[in-house]
Parts: sequence; structure tokens; C-alpha cells
Amino acid sequence: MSDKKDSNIAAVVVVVIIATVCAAGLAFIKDLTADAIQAALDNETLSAVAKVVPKNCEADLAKQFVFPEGEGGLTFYPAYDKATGDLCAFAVKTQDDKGYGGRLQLLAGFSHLDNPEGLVLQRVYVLTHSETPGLGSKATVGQDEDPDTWGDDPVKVFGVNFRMKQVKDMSFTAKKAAEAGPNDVSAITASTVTSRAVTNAAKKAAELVKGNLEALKQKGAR
Amino acid sequence: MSSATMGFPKGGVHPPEEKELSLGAELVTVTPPKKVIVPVTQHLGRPSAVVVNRGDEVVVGQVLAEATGPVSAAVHSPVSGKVLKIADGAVIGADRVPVIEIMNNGEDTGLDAFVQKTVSWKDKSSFLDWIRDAGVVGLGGATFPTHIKLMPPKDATVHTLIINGCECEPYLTADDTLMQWKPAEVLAGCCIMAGVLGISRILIGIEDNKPRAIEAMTVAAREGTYASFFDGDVPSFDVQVHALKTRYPQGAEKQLIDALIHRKVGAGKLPFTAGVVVQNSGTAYAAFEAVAARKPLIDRVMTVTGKGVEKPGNFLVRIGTPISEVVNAAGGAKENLKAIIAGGPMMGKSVKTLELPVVKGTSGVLLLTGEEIEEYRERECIRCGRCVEACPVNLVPCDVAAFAEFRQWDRAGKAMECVECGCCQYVCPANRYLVLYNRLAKYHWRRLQK
Amino acid sequence: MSKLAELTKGLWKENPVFRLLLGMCPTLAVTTEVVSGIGMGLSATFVLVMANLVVSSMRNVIPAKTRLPIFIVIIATFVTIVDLVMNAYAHDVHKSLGIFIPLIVVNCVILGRAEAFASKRPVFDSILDGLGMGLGFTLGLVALATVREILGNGTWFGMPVTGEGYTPFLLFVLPPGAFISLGFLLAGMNSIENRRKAHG
Amino acid sequence: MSSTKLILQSSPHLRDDDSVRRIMLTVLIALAPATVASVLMFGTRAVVVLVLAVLGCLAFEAIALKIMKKPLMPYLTDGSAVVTGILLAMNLPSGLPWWMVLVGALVAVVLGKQVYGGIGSNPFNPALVARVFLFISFPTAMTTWPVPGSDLFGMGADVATAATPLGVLKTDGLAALMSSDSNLYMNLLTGHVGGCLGETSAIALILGGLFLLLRKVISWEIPVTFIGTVFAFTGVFYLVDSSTYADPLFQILSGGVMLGAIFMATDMVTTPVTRKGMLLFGFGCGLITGVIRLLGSYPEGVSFSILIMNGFTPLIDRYITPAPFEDKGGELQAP
Repeated sequence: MSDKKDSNIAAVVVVVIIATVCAAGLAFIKDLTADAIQAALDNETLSAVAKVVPKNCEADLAKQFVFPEGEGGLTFYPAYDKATGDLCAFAVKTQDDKGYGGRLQLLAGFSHLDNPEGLVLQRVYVLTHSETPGLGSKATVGQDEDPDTWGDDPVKVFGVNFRMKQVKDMSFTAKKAAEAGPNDVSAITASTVTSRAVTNAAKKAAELVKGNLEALKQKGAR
Repeated sequence: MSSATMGFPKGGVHPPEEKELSLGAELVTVTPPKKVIVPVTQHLGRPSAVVVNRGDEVVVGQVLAEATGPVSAAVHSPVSGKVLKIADGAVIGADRVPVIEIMNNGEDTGLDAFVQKTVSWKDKSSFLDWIRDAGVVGLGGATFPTHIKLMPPKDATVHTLIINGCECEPYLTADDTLMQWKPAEVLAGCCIMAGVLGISRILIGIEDNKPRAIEAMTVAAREGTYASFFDGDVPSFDVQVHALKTRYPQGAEKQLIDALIHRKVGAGKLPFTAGVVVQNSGTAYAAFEAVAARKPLIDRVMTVTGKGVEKPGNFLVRIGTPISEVVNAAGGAKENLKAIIAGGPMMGKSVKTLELPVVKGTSGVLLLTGEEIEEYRERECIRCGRCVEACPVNLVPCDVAAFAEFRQWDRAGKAMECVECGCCQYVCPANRYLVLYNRLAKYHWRRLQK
Repeated sequence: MSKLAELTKGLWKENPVFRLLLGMCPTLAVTTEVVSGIGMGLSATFVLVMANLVVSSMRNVIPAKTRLPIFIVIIATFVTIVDLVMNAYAHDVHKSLGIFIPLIVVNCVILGRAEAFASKRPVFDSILDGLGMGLGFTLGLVALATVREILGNGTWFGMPVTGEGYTPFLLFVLPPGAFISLGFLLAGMNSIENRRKAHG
Repeated sequence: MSSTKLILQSSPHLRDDDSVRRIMLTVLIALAPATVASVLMFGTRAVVVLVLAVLGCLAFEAIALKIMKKPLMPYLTDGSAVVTGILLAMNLPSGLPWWMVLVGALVAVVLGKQVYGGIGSNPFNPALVARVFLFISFPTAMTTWPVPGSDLFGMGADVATAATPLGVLKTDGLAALMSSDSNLYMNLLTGHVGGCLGETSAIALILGGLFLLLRKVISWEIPVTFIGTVFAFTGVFYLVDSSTYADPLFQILSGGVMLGAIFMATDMVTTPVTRKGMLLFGFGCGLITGVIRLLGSYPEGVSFSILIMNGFTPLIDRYITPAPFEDKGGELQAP
């Protein structure tokens, strides 16, 4: 009886010791890698932001903010001119929940912040999506490549629709490629729903920026 | 006779009837052959015991082998002559069973003892013994001893005797012929059996493709001609002749009960549970002869037909006559003979020679040509469900076959309900050996239950 | 069994993917491209070797009653290490493997080897076993990923290998494609194995 | 007696004259009107798809049989591969590239049928397995529908394309659908709408279905419950909100309901063998189709619904068996 008890106690002791040693080791490793992980995450965001703002701009993650504040606000990443250090663009993390596979998240970059009329949509970059591979997922085609290699066919590269567009001109309606006017978005073949989701997400960001430009500029100022 | 045609509700098939081949010809009596081969056991139940010795002189009707218990039947000598030998011989469906060979002296000594007399109803209590002593068994093919079926268990209330005149197997016309030629005798046999059972209601089911038999039986029933065979205080019988839809297996016992009185007798249950006794029309005739002439079962009517025989017809044949003799009486076999089937084409057995004796259960022999039969090669089941539609006892034959094919015997218990009527296999577009699989499944299931 | 056989048995004879059918969850999930397959395979190999090493060296102290929780703690520790290190220094691979790195903890190859092998055998044998099994696992993943990446994406290691006119079979990068490819690879393995047996 | 060998076999000795081959031929005849309709609507492209699918199925069947060391006869000549080929073609858009049709044939015969052991053993409808395989692999090509009647004798890829009525309904809503075609119902009946080869003329399909019913190759249970359930399910939605949901008549005439209910969901091998089971099967197909169409993200769900119910067939067959042959309880009364 006492033997059994002893062995039980011994078992518990061994488990506790091993767990403690493991926990200590992990704590050490976590400490060791924490900075590197943060750097990697920042780097990821930075490189995504860099894609949607003009080449001469650079984001400062320390200045990111949510606007409007509270639930439902969008995250803004202000970017600054590399040479002068002035605020030159916003990258906005926006989303639409009516994609084919639900939520679709993207970064939209806006430049020419002088006045709402001159506002330019630099381009969009899809961050996360669950669209049908081969259909809706075509919204991401070419987005990791240099936009200069895209050509100008919105049917081949969906991103062309949102590249360097005057926000005031854009109608933000997705139509079939054959029916789309110059200011419309030419939908991906057989993926109207996805095209609409991307368009709506971009539209949401564009309207927010356009309507609140001064307030945003103030928040983003260094 | 009811005007609406009745039938069993579900399943069944309607193969080409081919009955006209053998119908219409006269009932020919086949001369007893020089040598008869009488299998010792010709019924379903305990084997009979031989009571003669080699070299014995026997007369017609003499007991050759006697019953060895209640579920057993005696066998009588069909000819007079000398017992040549008692040895193993081939019969339909078996290669080596005990048979008695008798050299016929051609005199038919003892036959004249069996003279038909008027039956006194006062002897009613002896009817059952006479039927048993005559070795009467079910002549439809099942060969179950008739007297057992006339002895319901104590707790059963029997109210109806059903007479099976369906003869649902294609080709066969033996019962049809008998009912056409001897309707009064058949009816008298029915009355005798009803008397034994102590009931008055007799339902006779005949498929509607036998209008002449229906007509003859209906007239005989209406005019009461059978009464002339009796004297004494004969009770009145309620005899009804029903035309049934021509659909195989209308003559299967449980389908017949279902068609006539709408009772389904479940698997493993006897007709007694539905209050009925079912007897074949040929059996009724044999019972009549057993009681009226005290004649044992030494001959029977059988059909020899098919396109492989010259003159198809029906024949009154002594038990033990080699089939070849009967075929000779029918003009002999044709050159292009492709198969010999003992019994009907749906449940009969194919045999490889004509040199086999006619037994009590031999309702017919088919000599078929390539026009009528071919060898089928089995294919994969395509799950068309036709077997399910055709099965009269609500089985899923393709499933049983699959269990058998993959040796999952423990799942194949339902096969026990199978009556091996062959409907499933008949309709199967993949030519599956469904009946064979069912038999296998039954065998293994029984083995597992032990 | 020789030391060499201890190492090589995991590659073919007892290949965890194709012969033992262990660790199916990551096998099917991460093999959409060869790079992820290798990432997952090597991570699992590292965890396998380390877990086998630790379990084997402590096999005389670990009480039988609590061995499974202890194995899990040890394995989880190494998995977390892999997860952190990978997140820090191989962020892209980490991103593409996603949830499947933490799920190495419940990969039955690892627990299976700890239980069936390392807890009964000497340290060095256990390391060889872990290494062999891990490499076999990697090999299996690479084989499956090769089929899926080429057919489903037209690339191998991210490099285009099919011509311009090729329309990739998207199905193969989707879950059903994983099952179908695995099925055919298994059939192929069994066929080769049967032929080998038949020839002696 | 003749000297030729006599046949020795177990009973029964008669067979009716139906055979697997005859059943397949009947199905082919029943498919003829729809096949002709598809050629009339889509011209040479339809012919190419049909021919490639059939030849592909035959060729891959032969290769698979060789690999599995089975005899070519009677498997190749029983017509099952031809039926699979035609049904596959019926499930493809007419503009599909030739090699995708062949891939479909390969998948149908090898992945859909032969890996399970060949005819009779496949749990899923081979043609539908191939259709879904292609649909998931090549979503763009499989959802590019040439406009019926246009460019009948062309072969190029530049034919005009249009969405199917169901596609329009899903992406653009009911109003857009109704305004897109003033003669919608007539066109659905005659087949003058975009879609797969066999998703066009409802009349041609129903004709074939009646023929199959007449020849007792199929029974009414599956088609009627399938179509009826789709009608009832979509009808309820229509009654609740007729401005969003299309009417049930449109639902049963459009897309693959007719083709699926008459030719795909009645495939003997992959559906229950009992009548009751068939009722359940048809109901399940109709329900899943309705749910996918109205509540799911795909415009059409017939193929998926049939495949899903194929998966349930063994279960249905296991639990729905014919009632045992016995009186249903109660004391037996003398009649």
C-alpha cells in the first residue's frame, strides 16, 4: 500500500520536475526569439505597406492608428517621404465580409493627400482571403510582383483596376470585363462576387480617406 | 368461381408459358418397362427402411420399404416380378442413393386388387391411415408426406383446405391435364382430405392460363359430381374454384395462401398458423385413389415436353420407370437436345442422362434445345434492384449474394427465408447465380447457428 | 538490427507516411508545395530526434503511469521551440505552415516512436530511429508535395516546370487532391512491394 | 440423344432476355434526344466533346482492364463505358478544351470506376466524379458557357459566352435574371440557354426519361421525388420572398435538375435498390440541391447533391430493407 503511494508521489514529482525544466527552457527560448519575431512581423507589415505606397515613401509602424477609433475603425499606416520625411501616403487595412468565402482583407494605399479631389488610389494588396482557388483567388495574381510588369489588361491582372486611380473618378462598381467602362472595375471571369468584395473594401477605405482627409493628416503627422 | 382474378401481391415473374407444347395431347399410359428402379426414399423426411430381399418375388403394391417414423413414407412395388438387387444407384439430384431394382414379369400380379369402390363416409376415421399406408406424398415436387400435413398440431385451428392447382412452372401441364380429365376424382380427394381435417371449406386455386381446367373443376364443383363416389352421411362442402393471375411462383405454398386468403405466413412458420392446409391437386387425386381403391402410390401423371422431344405430352407412368422409356413413349429425343431438366424450368434440376427413374416427385421432364436454354456467364451485379422487385418473399437477393461472395455468412441470415423460386435469377440482367448464393448462405448460416 | 538498418528502415520499409500511415494530418495538409513539405518534414525530424533522445535517456526515470503526459510535455516543448525559432528566422515558411507547426505535438509519428521505440531502447539507437523516421517522413511529404505541386500548380520548389500552355489541376492543391495523390502513391508503393515479394 | 455436351446448371434454367448490355443500350437511346438537342444548340463543339468523351472512356476502360488483367470482353462491349462517356459529355460545357475532356474521361473511368473494381462496384457516379474533378480543377473553363446557337460550325475559342440563368440569379439577383431574357421559360424548355450539353432542353430530357420509365430501366421514385423536393423547397422560399427567390418552376427547369434527376441520380449502381430507399435518395438529392442553390455560394448543386447521396446509398440500403414476409402483427382471423 505504502509502496503504491510512494510510486504515485514519485510519478507526480517526476512530472513536475520535467514540466518545470521544460517551462524554464521555453521561457529562455521565447526571450531569445521575441525580438526577432517582432522584427519579422513588423517586416511583414512594412513590406506589405511598401507595396501600396509610392516608392519614395516608407511606413513608420510606430505611427499606426485606428480611425475612426473603436469598433469598426480601420487601421491606418502613415508613410513618409524618404527624403523629406513629410507624410506622403496612407496604407489602410480594410475588409469586406461578402467575399465568396467570407471575409477578405486588403491594404489599400492612397497618395496625393493635398486635397480630397486629387486623392489617388495607389493600388491594393490582398492580405487574407478564402476565395475559391483558381477563380476568386485570381484577385491576388501578380500582387507580389512589381506593378510595372503587370501590363494594362485588367482581365489578366485584377490589380490593374485599382492602380493609380483618381479616387474622384472611380465608380467602384464591378462589371463584367466586356461591359466595364474606363472607371469601372473589370470583374474577374466567373468571379463577380470576389471582384465586388475587393471593390467594396477599397471603396470603404477610399471614402473614409476622402471624407476625413484633414483629420487623418493631423493624426498621421510626425 | 370468383370473377376478379386474384394473385399474390408482390414480386414474381412471368416467363414464357410454353404450356401449349404438351397440352391437348391425350393422357398416354406408358407400358411398364422390363426393369424398374425404385429409390428407397422418395420423400422429404426420415429415410424409409427396405423390407424385401434380393431375389424376392414381389407383386404390384407390395411394400418395398416402410416408413421409419411419423415424417416418413412407405414405397410400394410398381410392378410384379423379382427383386434383382438392392444397391446404390443414381437418381435425379443424387448420384448414389439406395435403390431397388425389380425385373418386371409383365403380369402385373396384384394390380386387380385395387378396384375403385364407393367410399363409405363411415370409414372416415381410417382415411388418414389409408393415405399414409399408400405412401402418398406431395406430388407438386416437394414430396412431403401428405398424412403429416393432414395432422395439424393440437393448438392450431384449421378452417380451410387450399388445393394448389396453379402449376405455375412454365412447360408443365401434368396437374392441368389431371384436373381436366379427372375433375370429380380430384374433388373427391379434396373432400376426403377436408374430411380428415374435419373442415368443410375448400379453396382451389388455378392460374388463369388453364381455362379448361378451371372450367372442368368449376363444373364438377357446381354439379357435385364428386358426391357419387361417396355414400353414407356425407357432409356438404363449400368448394370454391378461384382463377388466379398467371404469375410465377403462384403455386408456392405461401404465395398461394397470400393470394387466396390474404395471410402472409412468415419465414419458418407453417400454413397451420394461418389456419390452412395446402395440398397439390395431384396429391388430392392420389389421396382419392388411396381411399377409394386402397391403391398405393405406384404411378403418377408427368409431363414430357420441350422442343427437344418429338411428341410432347402427358403420361401416366409407373414409379421407377426410367425417364428414357417415357421419352420413347413421347417419340424420343431430338438430335439438337441441349439440356434435360427434371421438373420445371424454374426449380427443376438439370441432369446429364435419361437413364434415371421416375419418382413420386417427378412432375415432368423437359428436353430443351438451344432455342430454349443457354449457358449463362455470370457478371458483376449492377445493383439494378430487379431481384428486389421480383422476390416474392421480400428479400434483397443481391445483398445476400454479395454477403455470400465475400463470405460474410453472419450477415446473410435473411437467406433462410428464401424459397429458391428463382425469380431473382430469372430477371437478373447480369446473370448472377443468385439462387446458388442463397443456398450457400443458407448452408453456412445453419452451420454458424450450431 | 544493425545501426544502419535502424537508420534506413524509416526510409522505405517502415516509412511513416506510406507504410505506417502515421501523421496523416500534416501529410495531407501541408503538401501543397514542396518547400512547405520540407519545412514540415525537417521540423518534425528535429522534434523526433530530440524527443527520442530525451525520452530514451530518461527511460529509466520516467514512471510507466505518467509516461504519456511526460512524452507530450517533452514533445510540446520541442515543438514550441521549433515554432518560435521558425517564426523568428524563417518567417515565410512559418506562415505557410501555419497551424500545422503547433500540431506537430499530436503527430502520431512522434508520440508513436517515443512510445514504441525510444522508451525501450538505448539513446544512440533512438537518435538513429528518430532521424530515419523523420527523414522518411520528410521523404514522404516531398514525394506527395512533388506530385501535388507539379500537377496542381505547374511548379516544383516554386520553379515553373511545365510549359506555358499548361492549365494546372487546381484540385491537386485542394484537400481532395491530397487524398487522391496519396491513394495513388500508396497503390504504387504496394505494387512495387508486391512485385519485390513475388520475386523473392 | 445427341452427342453434344448437355448443359448442367443450377436452377432456374430460364432467364428473361434483359442484360446489362441491353439496359445500357436503352439508356443510350433515351439519351438520344438530349444529345441531338445539344448538337443543335452548340454545333460542332458539342460533337467534339461527345466524341472525345466516348472514345476517351472506351480507351481508358480498355487500358484499365489491361492493367487489372481483366478480359476486354464483355466489359468493353457492354456499353457501360459509352454511357459514362455520353453522360460525362452531357455534364461538360461545349467550349471545354479537348484535353480536359480526355482528362474527364480518364477520371471517370479510372478514378470513378475501375479503382473500385469496375462495373457495379463504384460507390459514386463516374461521370459526376469526373465533372466535379474538372469543375474544381479548372473552374474557369468549366464555367465558361458558349451561347447556344452562336457560331455553330466554329471551332475556335472566340465564341461568345454567357452566364447560365442560375449564374445570373446567383451573382446579379432575380431582377437581372428576369430582365435578361423575355422568353425565359420557353427557352428553358427548348434548351436555348447556356449550360452544359445536357443541361439545356428540358423537353428532350423528359422525353428520354419517359422512355426509360416505359422500358422499366428506371422507376419513377427518384426523378419524381428529386424534382418534387426541389420544387417544394424552392417554392417555400418563393412564397416567403418572391422578390429575392426565383419561382420553383424556373428552379426545376434550369440547370442540371432534369439531367440529374432523370439520368444521373437513377444510375443503378450508385443508388439504393429498394423503392423506399429510392424515395429517400431522391428526397435527399432535391433537398441538398435546394440548399446549395438558395443558401450556398455555388449557383448549382445538382452534381454535389447526387454525389453526397451516393455516399449515403450503402447506409440507406442497410437500414431500409423490404418488410419481412409475414403478417403485420395482430391475431390471425379466419377469413
